[in-house]
This record gives sequence, C-alpha cells and structure tokens, in this order.
Amino acid sequence: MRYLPLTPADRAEMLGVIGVATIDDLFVDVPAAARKADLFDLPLHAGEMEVERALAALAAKNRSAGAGPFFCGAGAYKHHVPATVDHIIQRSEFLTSYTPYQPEIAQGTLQVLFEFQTQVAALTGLDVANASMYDGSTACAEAVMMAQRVTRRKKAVLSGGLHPHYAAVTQTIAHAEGMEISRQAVAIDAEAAVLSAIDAETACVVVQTPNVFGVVTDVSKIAEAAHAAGALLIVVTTEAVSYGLLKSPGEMGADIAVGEGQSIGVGLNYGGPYVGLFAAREKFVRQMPGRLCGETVDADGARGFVLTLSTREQHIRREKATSNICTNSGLCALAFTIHMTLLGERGLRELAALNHSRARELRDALAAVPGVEILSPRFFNEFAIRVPGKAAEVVEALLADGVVAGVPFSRLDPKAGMDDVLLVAATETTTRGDIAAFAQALKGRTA
Amino acid sequence: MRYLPLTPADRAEMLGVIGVATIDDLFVDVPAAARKADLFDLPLHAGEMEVERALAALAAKNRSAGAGPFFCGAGAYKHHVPATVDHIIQRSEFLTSYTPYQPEIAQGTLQVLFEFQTQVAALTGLDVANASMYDGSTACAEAVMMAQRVTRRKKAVLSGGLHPHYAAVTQTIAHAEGMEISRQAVAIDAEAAVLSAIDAETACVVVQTPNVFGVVTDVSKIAEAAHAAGALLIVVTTEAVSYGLLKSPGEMGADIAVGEGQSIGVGLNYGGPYVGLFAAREKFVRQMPGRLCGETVDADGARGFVLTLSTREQHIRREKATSNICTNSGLCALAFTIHMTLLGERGLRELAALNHSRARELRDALAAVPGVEILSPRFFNEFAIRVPGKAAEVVEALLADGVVAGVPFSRLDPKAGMDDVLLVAATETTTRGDIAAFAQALKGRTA
Amino acid sequence: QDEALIFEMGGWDKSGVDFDLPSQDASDLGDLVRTAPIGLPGLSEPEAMRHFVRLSQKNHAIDLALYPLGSCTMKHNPRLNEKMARLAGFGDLHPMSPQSTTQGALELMDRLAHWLKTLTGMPAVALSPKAGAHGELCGLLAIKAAHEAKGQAHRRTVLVPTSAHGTNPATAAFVGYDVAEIAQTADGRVDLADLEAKLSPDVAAIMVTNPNTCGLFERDIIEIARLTHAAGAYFYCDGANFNAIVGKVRPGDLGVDAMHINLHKTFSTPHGGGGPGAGPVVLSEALAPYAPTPWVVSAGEGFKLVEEAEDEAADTFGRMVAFHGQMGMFVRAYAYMLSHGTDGLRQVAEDAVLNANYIKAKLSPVMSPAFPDGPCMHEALFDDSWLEGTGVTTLDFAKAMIDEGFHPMTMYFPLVVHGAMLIEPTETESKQELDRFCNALTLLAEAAKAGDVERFTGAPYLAPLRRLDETLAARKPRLTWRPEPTTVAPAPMAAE
Amino acid sequence: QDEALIFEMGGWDKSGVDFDLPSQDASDLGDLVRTAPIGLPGLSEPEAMRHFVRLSQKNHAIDLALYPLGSCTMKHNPRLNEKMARLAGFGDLHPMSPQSTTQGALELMDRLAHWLKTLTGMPAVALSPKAGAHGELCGLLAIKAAHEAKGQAHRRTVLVPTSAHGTNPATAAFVGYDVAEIAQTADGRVDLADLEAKLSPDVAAIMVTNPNTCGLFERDIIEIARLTHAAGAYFYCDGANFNAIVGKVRPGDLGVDAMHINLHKTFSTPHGGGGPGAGPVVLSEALAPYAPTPWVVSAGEGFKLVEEAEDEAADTFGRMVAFHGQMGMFVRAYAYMLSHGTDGLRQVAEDAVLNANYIKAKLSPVMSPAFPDGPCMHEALFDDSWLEGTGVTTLDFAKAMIDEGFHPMTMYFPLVVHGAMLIEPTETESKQELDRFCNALTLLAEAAKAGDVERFTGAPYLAPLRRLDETLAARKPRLTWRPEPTTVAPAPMAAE
Repeated sequence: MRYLPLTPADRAEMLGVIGVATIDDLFVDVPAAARKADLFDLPLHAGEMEVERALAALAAKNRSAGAGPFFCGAGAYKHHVPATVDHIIQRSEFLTSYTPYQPEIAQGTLQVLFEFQTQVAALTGLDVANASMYDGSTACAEAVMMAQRVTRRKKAVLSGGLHPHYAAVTQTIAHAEGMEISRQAVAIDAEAAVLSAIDAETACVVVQTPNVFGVVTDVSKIAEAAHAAGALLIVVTTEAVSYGLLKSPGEMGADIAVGEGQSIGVGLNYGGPYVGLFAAREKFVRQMPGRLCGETVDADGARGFVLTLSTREQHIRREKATSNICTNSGLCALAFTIHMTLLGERGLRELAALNHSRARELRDALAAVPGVEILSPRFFNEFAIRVPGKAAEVVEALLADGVVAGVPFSRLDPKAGMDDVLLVAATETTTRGDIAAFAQALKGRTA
Repeated sequence: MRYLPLTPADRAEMLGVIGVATIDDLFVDVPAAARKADLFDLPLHAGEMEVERALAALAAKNRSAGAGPFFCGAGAYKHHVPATVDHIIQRSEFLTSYTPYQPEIAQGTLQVLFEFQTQVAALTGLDVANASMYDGSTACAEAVMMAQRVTRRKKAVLSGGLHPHYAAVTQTIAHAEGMEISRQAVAIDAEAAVLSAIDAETACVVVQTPNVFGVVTDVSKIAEAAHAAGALLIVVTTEAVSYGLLKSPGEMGADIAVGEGQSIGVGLNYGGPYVGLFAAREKFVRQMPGRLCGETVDADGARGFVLTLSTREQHIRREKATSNICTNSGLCALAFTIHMTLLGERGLRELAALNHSRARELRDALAAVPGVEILSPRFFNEFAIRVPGKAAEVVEALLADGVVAGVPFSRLDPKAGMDDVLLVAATETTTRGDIAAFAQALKGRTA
Repeated sequence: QDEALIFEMGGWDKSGVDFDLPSQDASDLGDLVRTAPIGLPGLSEPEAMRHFVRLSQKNHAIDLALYPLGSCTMKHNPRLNEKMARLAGFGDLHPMSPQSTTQGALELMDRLAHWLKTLTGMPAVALSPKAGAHGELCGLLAIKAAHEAKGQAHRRTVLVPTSAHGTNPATAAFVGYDVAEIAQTADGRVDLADLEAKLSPDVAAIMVTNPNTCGLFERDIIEIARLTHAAGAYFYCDGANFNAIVGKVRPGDLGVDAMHINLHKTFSTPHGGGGPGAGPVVLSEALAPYAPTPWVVSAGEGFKLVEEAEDEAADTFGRMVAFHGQMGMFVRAYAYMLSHGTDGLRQVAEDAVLNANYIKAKLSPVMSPAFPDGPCMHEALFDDSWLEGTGVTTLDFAKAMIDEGFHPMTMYFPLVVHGAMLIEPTETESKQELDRFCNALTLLAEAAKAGDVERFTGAPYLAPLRRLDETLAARKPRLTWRPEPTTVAPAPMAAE
Repeated sequence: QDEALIFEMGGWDKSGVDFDLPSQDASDLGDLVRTAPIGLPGLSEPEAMRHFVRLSQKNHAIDLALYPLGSCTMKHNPRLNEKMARLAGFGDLHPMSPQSTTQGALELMDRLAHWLKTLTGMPAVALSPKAGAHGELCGLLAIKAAHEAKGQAHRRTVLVPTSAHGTNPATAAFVGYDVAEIAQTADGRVDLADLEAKLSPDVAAIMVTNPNTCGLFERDIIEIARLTHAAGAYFYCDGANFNAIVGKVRPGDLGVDAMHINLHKTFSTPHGGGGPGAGPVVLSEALAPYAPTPWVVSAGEGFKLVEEAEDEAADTFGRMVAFHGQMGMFVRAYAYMLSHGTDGLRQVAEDAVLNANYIKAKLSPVMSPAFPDGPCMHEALFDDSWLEGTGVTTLDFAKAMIDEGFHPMTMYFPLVVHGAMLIEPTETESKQELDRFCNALTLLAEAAKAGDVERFTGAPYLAPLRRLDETLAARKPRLTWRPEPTTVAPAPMAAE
C-alpha cells in the first residue's frame, strides 16, 4: 500500500515499544459489539493505474465546457486560467499546509491572504475584506446574519434578481436564526423593487448586480433608501470579472459586498470548490465572519502577517462567535490572488471589456433568430432570452447540434413561471464560431 | 507581452542610465546591412489561450499510445508513471535550475544525481555510472568511443541484434573518428555471432539484450571471448524495466553497460527527451564521457556533493576532453530516480514480472492466429512475429480496427529483407482486452 | 528574506496576460461603468512566478516534515488525486450543464455516497456541506427540522462536552440553540452522570466528538446514545476524528444520528493553507428525510439530481449551497478510497493509532501524558505539568520545535487539559520520521528541564520570522495594504 | 538540514507502488533471470515525496531570483509550455507509431523548422541534435561530409578563437579535426589578421560564436565569412547567444554555413538542472544536402519523415539519434515562439541587451568592465582588476553573492579575460530585480574594497552548505553510495 510507510517489521517493533501484543489491544476502548473484524463490502486496494483508469472513465462520461460551443453561466463562468496559476497552487508548500496558526512558518500563506484581502477590498470598493468564504452563496447568507448582528433587526429584504440558490441558502440559515426573509417577486430588471419593502424593521437589503438575469443596475438609490431606514445594503456579484468594467458596490453605497470569486483563477469544478468574497466598511469589521489576516511585526521588528481578531471566531469565542466558520477557501483564494496579480488592473479591465464585447456579439446574433427575444436591457457578459417553447427542451435539442445553449431559468427556480427563459453567457473563451454555431442551431430548432 | 517585465517607462529610464538615446544604439556593432528594421514574415504575439488552442489542435491530430490497444516498442515503451514523478520534476527548484556548477546552492540536483548514479550502477551490476547521457543511442556511440580510448584500437564489432538506430548513430560517429565498424548480419537470435568477428584489432564488442527483436541472451561467453582478445564488452539495453528480471550486464561480464532509461519515469514524448544510462567498471572511470557527481565535504565537514573529475570534460580540457558532451539529461534522470525510488527493488521486480507475464499472454494469443509465427525464442516484454504479407501494411490495416499493432522491422531497417517481421511489445499497461482485440483484428486481417 | 507585497512592486501598469482586445467600443453601459482606478497592481509572468514561489518557501508543509497538529490530521496528499480532479471531465465541468452531459460526475457522487454510507453504517448522506463546520450546521438543521416536524420545536438546548471543538457550540448558537456544557471525567470521557442530569425535555441534541479531542474513544458511547434517544434528543457526532476508526468501527453501530466527515482529514484532500474543505454528513433513518438538497438518485439507466423541495424532497430543510457541493474534493476523496480499498482504509486507522501510541510511549519518559492509562487513539495528548518550574510554557516549547524543523503540535486544546499539547502523527509517517521527531522532542524536553530557557522563550530563531506580535495586530488592525502618503497613486486608466 | 540518501532510509523492502501481481509463474527464462539482490531501496509515496521536496529546497532556481550565469541564459520558463508538452497527443506519443497517427507532431516539427529558418534566414534545419554540443557535432559532420564530397578530405584543421566555449574545440577534436586557435583583439573580437594568416588550404572550418563569449558582436563578421569562404572553408557559428539578436539579425545574412540553436537558451525550454537540451542546426545551401536523417517533408495533404539514407537523403551524413530528436523541447519552443510572435522575439533581444547594458552601466563605477568602450550585447563582462590587492578573488566574490540570495555569475570564462565575471540577466528580469541585484553587488564590492575579506573567503555562510571541497572529491572519487561495513545488506528477494 503505497501511501503507508510502516512495514510489518516496523509495526511489530512499535507494538513492542508500546508494550502491547496486537494492534487490537489499542482499540480496547471500542465496545466489543462495535468492533468490525471483517472487511466491509467494498473493493480492495488498487494500484495507481487502475484508479486513474476508473476515474478517467467517469470523467469521460461528462461533456466538459471546453468541448465545444458552451453558453452556461448562472453563477459559474468558464474563463481561461493561466497555467501559472495552477502550477503555483500545486506547490507542496501551499497545497499541503494547514491554516496558518503558526505565523513564523506560514508567512507564504499569510502574505497571500493579506494581498487577497486588499485585492478584494479594491475590487468591491470597500475598506476591509476577509480571507475568503466557502463560496458566494454562503457568503451571502453570512452577510445577512452579519447585518442582523450590526442592526439588531430581524428582517432581510432580498431582490427578485438574486440568484435563486443564493436566496435559498440565505433562507435556510435565516429560518434557523428566526429571521424574516422578504423575498421580492422574481423579475428580470427589478432590483429597485426592493425599495417598497424597506421598513424600520429591515436589517438589510440584498441586491445583485449583474443580477441572475445578467442585468446591471446602479444601486445607489437603493443604498440611500436603505441607509435612510437604518438598514444595510448588501450587494451580491456572482461574476467577479464584472468588477473590471462596472462601478464597484462600494462606490454605489454598499455596506457589505459579497461575491463569487470562481471566475478568477478557480475553474468550474462542477460547482465547487469556489471562493466567496466578503468585504465591508471598516466600522463593521468586528462583526465580520471568517478569517482575517493582519499586518504586525516580529520580535526583531520585521514586518509579518498573522491571523487576527480571532476573538470573533469559534475556536476562541465558541458559542459567542460571529459565525461557526472555521475552514476558508484558502487555496482558491491563492488561485484568485495569483490570477488577479497576473491580470493587474489593465488586464482585468481588458478581460472585462472582452467579455462584454463577446456577449454583445452573442446578443446580436441571437436577436436575429426569429422567435427569440432578448430580455435583459443592460448586461455584462450574460443575459436572458425568451425562446419559443420550454427553455429546458431547447437546451436538450441543441445538445444534438453540439451546442450547450445555456441554463434554463426553470432549472434554478421551477416555480417562477419562466419556463421559456434561457440564461446565456459569453466570455473571452467564446469564439465567433461558437456564436455562429449557436445562432444557427437555434434557428434550426425554432424554425 | 506577458513574459517581458520591462515597461516603456523602464526602458526609457534605463537607456538614460546607460547614456544612449535609442535601443538601436546598443546594436551599433551589427553591420548596417544585417540590421533588420522590419518584423519577419511570422505571426505576431498571441495570448495564452490562443497558443493553447493552437497546440491542442496539433496534439489532437496525433493518436496517443493510451488511446487504445497499443503494442509499439522497439526502444521506447509505454509504461505507467506515477503522478508523483511528474509533480516533483515540475517543481521550480528542479525545473528551472542550471547545471550544478555552484554546489552550495545545488545540493538538490547533486544529491539526486548521486542517487541516480548509484541506482544505475546497481541496475547494471557495474561499479560506476555517470549522471546521464542524451539517450541510449548516443550513449552507445559514446561507449564505443570510450572503448577506443581505453584499448587504443580502432575496430568495433556490433551485433546484428543491435537496434538499427543505435548502430546507425554509432556508425555516424565512428566514421568521423576513423573507426572501423564491423556490423554483423541482422538476425533474430544471433548475439553470439559476434564471436567470429573478434580479433586482435577489436576495441569492443557491442551486444544488446534484450535485443531489438526482444531476444534475451546470456552474454557471458561473449565477454570471455572479448576479454581474451583484449577487447571490451559493451552491453546495450533499451528497456530498463528488464533489469528487474534479467541478469545484469555486469554479472555477465560487461565492461560498459549503456541503456535507454525512458521506461522509468520519462514517458514516450515522441522519441525525446529520454535519458541515457552509462555505467562502467571503476578502472575506466577517467575515460568516461559525461558528468560525474561525487561525494565530498564542506568547510564545516558536512557531507555534500559536487560535479567532479571535470578534467575529463570539455569546459576544462577543451580539445583534449573525453567527449564534447556538456548537457546531460538531468531532469529525465531526476524522473528516473524518483520513479525508481517509488518502485524500489520489490516494485521493480514486480513490474518486470508483470511485463513479462503480459508479453507471454500476448504471445499465446498471437500464436493462435493462423498464419502468424512467433520468431523470438526467449524474450522479456517484446518479441518478433512473422505476419502474412508486409508488416507495415498489416499495421496500417489494423489501425482501422483501432489497434496499433507494433513496429514493422522494415521501419527500422528497410534493407534487412524482413518486411514480414513485426515487433510487438506488451507492458503493465496492456490489458487482456487489448490483447484480445489485437488477436481478433489480426485474425480478421490475415484470414 | 523580506518579500515585498505586490502593491509595492511598481506594477500599476503591468500585466502578465495578453488579450486580443475587442474591436467594438468598450461598452454601452454609460454611467454604470467604473471610471476611477481600482488600485490593482499587476506583474509580468516571471515576476509573479517568482513572488509566489518565494512566498511559498516561507511555509511549512506536510511534504517537508511531520506536521503533528492534533485534530487537524495533516497526512500525505497523493498527487494522483490532484491529477484526477483536473481531468477536463471534472475540472472543466459546469454545475448547471444539462444533467445528460454530467452523468459521470453524478455517478461519482453516487459512488462516493455509497462508500461513505458503507464505511459509517448509516443509511443516508448529504454531500453538499462545504466543510466540517458546515456539516455540523447541516446536522443541526436536520435535527431542528425533525423536532419541528414532530412538534418538538420547544427543544432549545444542545449539550456539548467541555472538550469539544469550538465549532460545536458556535454552530449550535448559530442556528439559535442554547448551549450547555457536559462535564468530563478524570479519564477524559463524557461524564455520564452529568449527561443524564442535563438531558431534559428541552434538549434537542448532544454533540459528541468520537474519538474525542483528548484522543480517546468514548467507552460509553452506546450508553450515551441510548440515554440521548430516551430523552427524545438526537445524537450529533463530530466526525473530525473518524480517521482513527475508519474501516474498524461504524458510527451507525454506535447510535449516531448525524455525523460530518471532513474529507480533508479522513480522506486526505489537501488542506491548502486552510481550505477548501468538504463536510458530507451521514444521517440516520430518523433524520434522512430532512437532508438538504440537492442529492443524487439513480434514475433508470442514469443518475439525476434532486434539486427542488418537492416530491421525494418535500421534507428537506432546504439548500445549503449554490450548486452541489465540493465536487473537486469528492473526486480526490473517491480516488483516495479506491486506492486504499476497504483493506487499506482499515490499515489507515490501525497505523494512525499505532503511530500515536508509539509517540506517546516514546515521549512519556520526558513529558507528561494527560491520560497515561490505557491506549490513546490517533493522537497523543500531553499536559504541561512536566514543564512546571522550568520557566518554559507550552507555547515556548512549541515554538522551539520550529527550530528543529517540525511544525508545532496543537496547543492549549482541548481546553480541559492544562497547557495541552496534542500530537497527531497520522498513518503516513514512517517509523524513521517518528523516531527523528521523538528524539528531537526528547532533547528539547531535556534542554527545558536543564534550564536552557532562552532557547524556548526566544524561539523560533531559524524560521523566516521571529515570534510575531499578535497583540499589536489585534489592537490596531491593518487588514489591507494602504499606500504610504508618499506613494504615487495609480493613474486612472485611459479608455482602451 | 542534512537529508539522508535513499540508501540510508531502511527501505530495502518498501515500495511506493501497488501492482496486481501476475498470476502466471514469474518466468520461463531459466538461467537468464537475476537472482542476486539488486541493491535498490524503495520508499513509500509520502517518504519519497518528502525526500525529493526537501532536496529541491536546497537548489537555487530562476523562479527564486536572478540567475545571472553568463552564456547560460537563465530566463523565465513559462508553465504554459510545460502544460502543452504534456498533452497526451505529444507526451504519450510513441516515436514509431505509424506516421498516419502522428501527423500533428510532424506538422509541429515542420512549423518549428519554418520559424527557425525564417528567424535565421537559412534554407535548411536539422532538428534532431539533442543539445548545443550535439548541434556542433552535427554542423561539423555536415562540413566534413561536404568536404569529402568535394574531394577536400585533406582539410583537417578547425580554427577556433581563444574565447570559444570548450565544446567548440572538443567537438572538432571528437570528429577527428586538429584545432588551431585564432587570437583576439584588444577590443574582444576575432583578430582578422591572425585569421587570415591561419586560413590555409588545410582548414576545414572556423567556429566563431556571435555574439561572442565576451558578450560582444563580431563587427567584422561579414568579412570573416568572406575570408573563410575564399579559403574554401566553412563558417560554423556557435549560436549559443542567438538570444541577443533574435528578430533583429539573421545569421544567414552574415555568411554563416551552420549554426546550432540552443532551444533552452533562446526559446526558453527549461534547463532542468543541466538538461535535457535541444540543439537544432540551421544549414546553408552548401551544407543542406548532408543534413542528418530524419527530417520532415510535406507529402501531399500531410507530412512524412525521411528516415533512410536514400533518394532525397542520399547524401546525408547519417543518423545522430534514435528516433527524431527532442520532441518535448520542440513543443515548448514552438509554444514560446507563438506566444512571443515576431514582434515579441525582437523585443526579447532588445530587452536582453538593454538589461545587460544597464547592469554594465550600474556596476562599472565599482567593478572593472573588461571592454568598457561601446555597448555589450546580452551579457556584461568584468575582469578582476578591480579586486587587485583586496585579497578577494573572483571565486570569493561569486560565493559571497550566494549570501545575498543570488546565483553567482559565470566565473573565469571566457579564458581571455583575467578573473572573468560574465553576467547575463536575460530579458525576463524586471528593472526592480536588476536594481536589487546591482545594489547588492555594489555593496559587496565596497565591502571587498573596504577589507572585509572574511565575508568573501568564508562565503557562502547562508547556503545549505558551506564551500565544498572539490579537490577531495576529485582525488578520491566516491561516485556511488556504498554500504558501510556495518550496514545490513538487502536480503535476496523471495520468488514472487
């Protein structure tokens, strides 16, 4: 067994040092009834080649996003990640280290987290960011919980443009905490509809831009209304590349910004692991969930970084912690930071412009297909279209043409009555050939 | 341009420091007639995604060995390489370092080379090994040159079982050096035929086991005859896994053993880079070509390793060097050492046994195909068969069945009159399904 | 060697990528477009590579030496698993791609679920929780939903032993429960009498770690479960230490109702400097109906995801994550399971326990084991009584280990042991490395007792940095880089 | 920290692989089977990983800091290229697979050849040489064959400047030529008068490096070629420094007959601790017919390899390697070419030259440039006259650079400059890193002049090892590990 270094001779010698006769003497505290002498009904160990073949066979049953024209988005985006990113995150020193509890021998991880926090704060236009959350959806739920702690109010208003999964995750947590969730009707261009639901009980308003239909909104007015009511504005973004083109949440008055960072450095991974971005105004820092990395000095006065403000965290505060979170998404945050460093401000802006441009080309091509209606008035790299018939059936039909046409909105929210709405996304990986293939196939299927 | 760190502002500032006005002022020594002001007729720079797509499109035009039943050998073998090997050789500290001329900051590379040398010496059953050659074929030619230096004789006898490429490479070099090459007639089981060609002028006898037809030979008698005539015995091995099952060259009396190390850790790479193994008896060490790594101590008495005996080498001895070799195959030697360390003696013996076993299963399956004749009486993991008609045509025909049937001997040596001889190899990667598919396809094509 | 921050490298106009710029105008979004500088530096690829490689060398890692963080389970991470997770069919697979195009992924999730259920002896598993603490949340939400369904919503207390991981009480509080502590016996186990006394009709659940954080198996575990169930409460087991018993003991046989499994601990997905994790939760028959969506079911020839709270999922307590969970970790864990097989996993538990007891035996002559009698499980716990009077604290001793090339053990946890030092070697350490470790610690311990105090209080001396001032960091938090007043701010970008 | 050898880790019966053992008997080979122990240790995967990762950290690397080895061209190695070389269609492609199944590989070789020919302005290229010195061998064999074909086999002398790389004379000697040296002028170029004097009817070729090993462009290169050709000899150009002029100057326009190109230098394939390299050789019309087999030709719709010495290859001097050359390096180099494009490659040369001249300018105040007048090309050469009287040698100074975190420059080469220090930064260094380097060297130089001799003669102090005893190594060579008399030898293997 290639991962187990002890030899039979080692084991015998070690049992002797311990002073017991057999390995089972070390399991003596297990109630006899619960000791399994037999192997379970599962396969025996296998060599590397056999395991590789088994996994490769499963992988081959999936159609990867890069296998042909591909237009799915809805909170996860296909982007090109430089080879350098994946190389660095696989370095032993990053991959096989733990949470940096011993800062003297974890400055690699810690400095990266400090750089990550600064990048996220810059992108969101806010003062402070934490060292990452599990993903965007859980970050959204944590933001609502944080707003409750800050405002000591129990009601959260969610826009109808919020990604349905994000809304569901937030509702799950809020329910347990006894919070009231006021989720507005699902609508394509209606972030501002939250205004009517804000009242004196409102802890926070949650809006998304670009929203789940790709629609971009200036939320400044919502911020004003929320603040006037003593509530916080939480702005959600599921496509981090959009930060390169659009006004930041902070510029528009957000108190907390949460985002899904998958687009930068991480890859699709069938939905996870991803990396949640979480930023806020400085005055709320002690109510933030998750890890924070801060600057300090060592005994010789040299600059260094440590995990800090851990009095917010569960391992110190136990039931009084701001959240139960322990694990972050460190390796994905590293990937994010490396990719963002390679991009730089210039590269990110160019990447965003390229995404936007490709999406507009896609819009123009699809708008020319008879029976197709473009539903999103303003968008970044994703928009909603109305197709004749059920979107899910159109998607299945186009698979036969080798095109993965997008995400039927009904997959995200079957109860919204939007069975004919299809979300389509384009990124820098989308070619003109992909767009033409999509338009042609759609024309053929809807004719 | 992502690989170039200088900004336009940097360049301007640096030109100022240097004290020139333009970059072309630094190219002033180039004759004006030879200065190209224009770009060449080649593409402009391209992004990573575009380059990746261009290369992937080319790669997709090739049929990789892993794509289906595959039986090519003839000096390059498909083996499974553990993921750990490829991971470690990609570490920056190994991948992006140079020849270890500064041993204080190159102990990683140097200790590995020392371990490599020891492993190669053990495998070949000889006293010393160098820190690798370009590949097996150039190692073979260098061994013949070394025999000339040791014996001060000008004739080399090559067996008819020596890989034709190895013979050709040796002849190319020997011709330039004015050596006489006596190459015996190509024959399937005739290493011993060299005996008749040994005379008092003979510097060395070169035999291969397993030979190019896969035939395994005990060369002890050839060693005796060579030594009796004052000549050296050079034993060539193109399949390093065979060392795990067969008597070593040293045990059988070889003075120099050369081998192709590709099978251990390196992969197919369409023929290169590979790693040449080169080992010899200790008394010849100062006539060896290539780099040697040796043990020593540092100023504090700690053990360390350095490149040594460099008075044999070109950078010190210039035209009096034992060889012109400068570069070795360091990274492939590292891969070899890691893979061999993972195998260990037990793993190597098991791997060799598994290869041998699969090849015998293949033999049994092919022997049952009407019209097919097994030509190699004893073999390790490769053997020659006679097929009805031209082997090259049989191979092309079987491609339509998805089977890559092996290497027609005529591809290696079209003048040998062996157009109906096919070399077929099996390794641990060969499945029973592969073997059955081959046999069935062959039966279909030869019926 | 000091490594500058990316913000200090002058890269306000550099980039390490090349794009074919779009020919169209930048946008039709008018006022929605950002005009102010973002403040992001860039680096060319060579500079970025060097920055991050240099930084990496400031980290300790399991690939460098023993990393004996008790309860964290730092074991070898096979690179095969990394390679498998990067197969295009997994790594480049979109979560909302039509399910007909993701059958291999769904099959893998189904197989992983089968292994987890078989290894734990439990009938159901929720794969989607993103980490151990998220799994605890899942378990408590299922328990809460079950109580609500039974009209037991008034049960508002969760009992937690004093020795529990901080996540246990934090999770209970996060979902609105009151937390009450259960006392511990002198031999490091749950105090049955105290438990019995506190098991009132108000109790929703107990949360017990087993093997517990003292590295001991709860001998009375079956009785604990019986008492809990008799009181109408559920038994949540913190499965962080499942690696000690995998293949040997099935939690389902012990009366557990819910248990999370840290895939990064038991099944060796890499920790990556703190995450990502993955925390699937196995559930009993009683709790299974409330499991979070989505889950995988086989559907005729293939597999499908149950994503909505309807039909078979009518009782689900809801969704915990966007999409379906940590697929990248599932691939790695499944590859690890296939590699070990049922025989290998059993050996994993045995070797983990053997290694821990070996360390306990070797170090007991010089240090003081917290529970000297009887074997430990996968980790050896020492207290600091042996340091009394030396002037050296647990922290000092731990920092001195850094100078010997080892990562410190877990310190001051569990809280029930004074100056605790919790050492977990895992099964992937060789006897040679254990001996090297024990020898180094023995010499250190002797030095501490011999009065060589400065070696400890000043430690580490040989690390990239000396001891860091954590108080300063917390008192005046500097959480992002800010330009010095003299720094030239980045210029606004010209329109491309 | 000392790292044991694999032979000292007790792994005589360990393995880091798992095989399904064959069910058949081990062999029918009888006496041919090895029975004695081989003497190979094995390690489990975690142990092996740790051993090699630990060792790696004892290396300096381009990914860690400037690596200014003159003439070695240590530049950034893009990981994209590593990824491309590992695509199954390249990495898992058998060299003798039917050519119909390797068309993409042949097309890549054809494209690479096109780029190399276009960049050099030469009509032909031999791809198969495995390294620079192997390329020299290729060039001289072609020259030898050409002379033989013209009845000029009596030409037995090759002229080589004193400043040449050692491989030049070694290669000439290896193929049976006598070597004669050409003198150098005071400004570091070939002495034309001396060349003319030595260009006899016995001369087969000259071998000139350009830019030369002093980092200078041979101003009279066109005249050198003219004289050489007039004497009936061929002009072999050592192309090790082609990186200084790529995209700006075509060797074909200078009269070159053959030139090798180190793909690892100009086109950034990684050096890998000393190899593998790749040394394609461009050839003039006169030499092209003698090129070694194999080569790629387009054949109708596709491509094919010319592998045999017949028909179009009737005049080939033969085969230099088994199979077709360093395909893995071809993939990397081609990816590098595509990434840079013709514009980027020109910028490569310009930035390499700019960086070298910047270093020369910054260090000239404290060190003594060997050729102070006029610009250098891609490397800056200093002599040791500035160290006179300090008690510090070139070697000492170089070793002290290690303590500053840099790799030493090339020392004592070229031989024509006393105590030479040859610094090549390459184009992939940023101005920031160059400044860091120049500042460090300036401070060191000042320290040397100020008499802080021990800092140099004892250096390095901060490396994994102190200065190594190379004399001992050569006097009593220990080239393999041998068991100590007390070591337990490995037991013979039981038959499986």
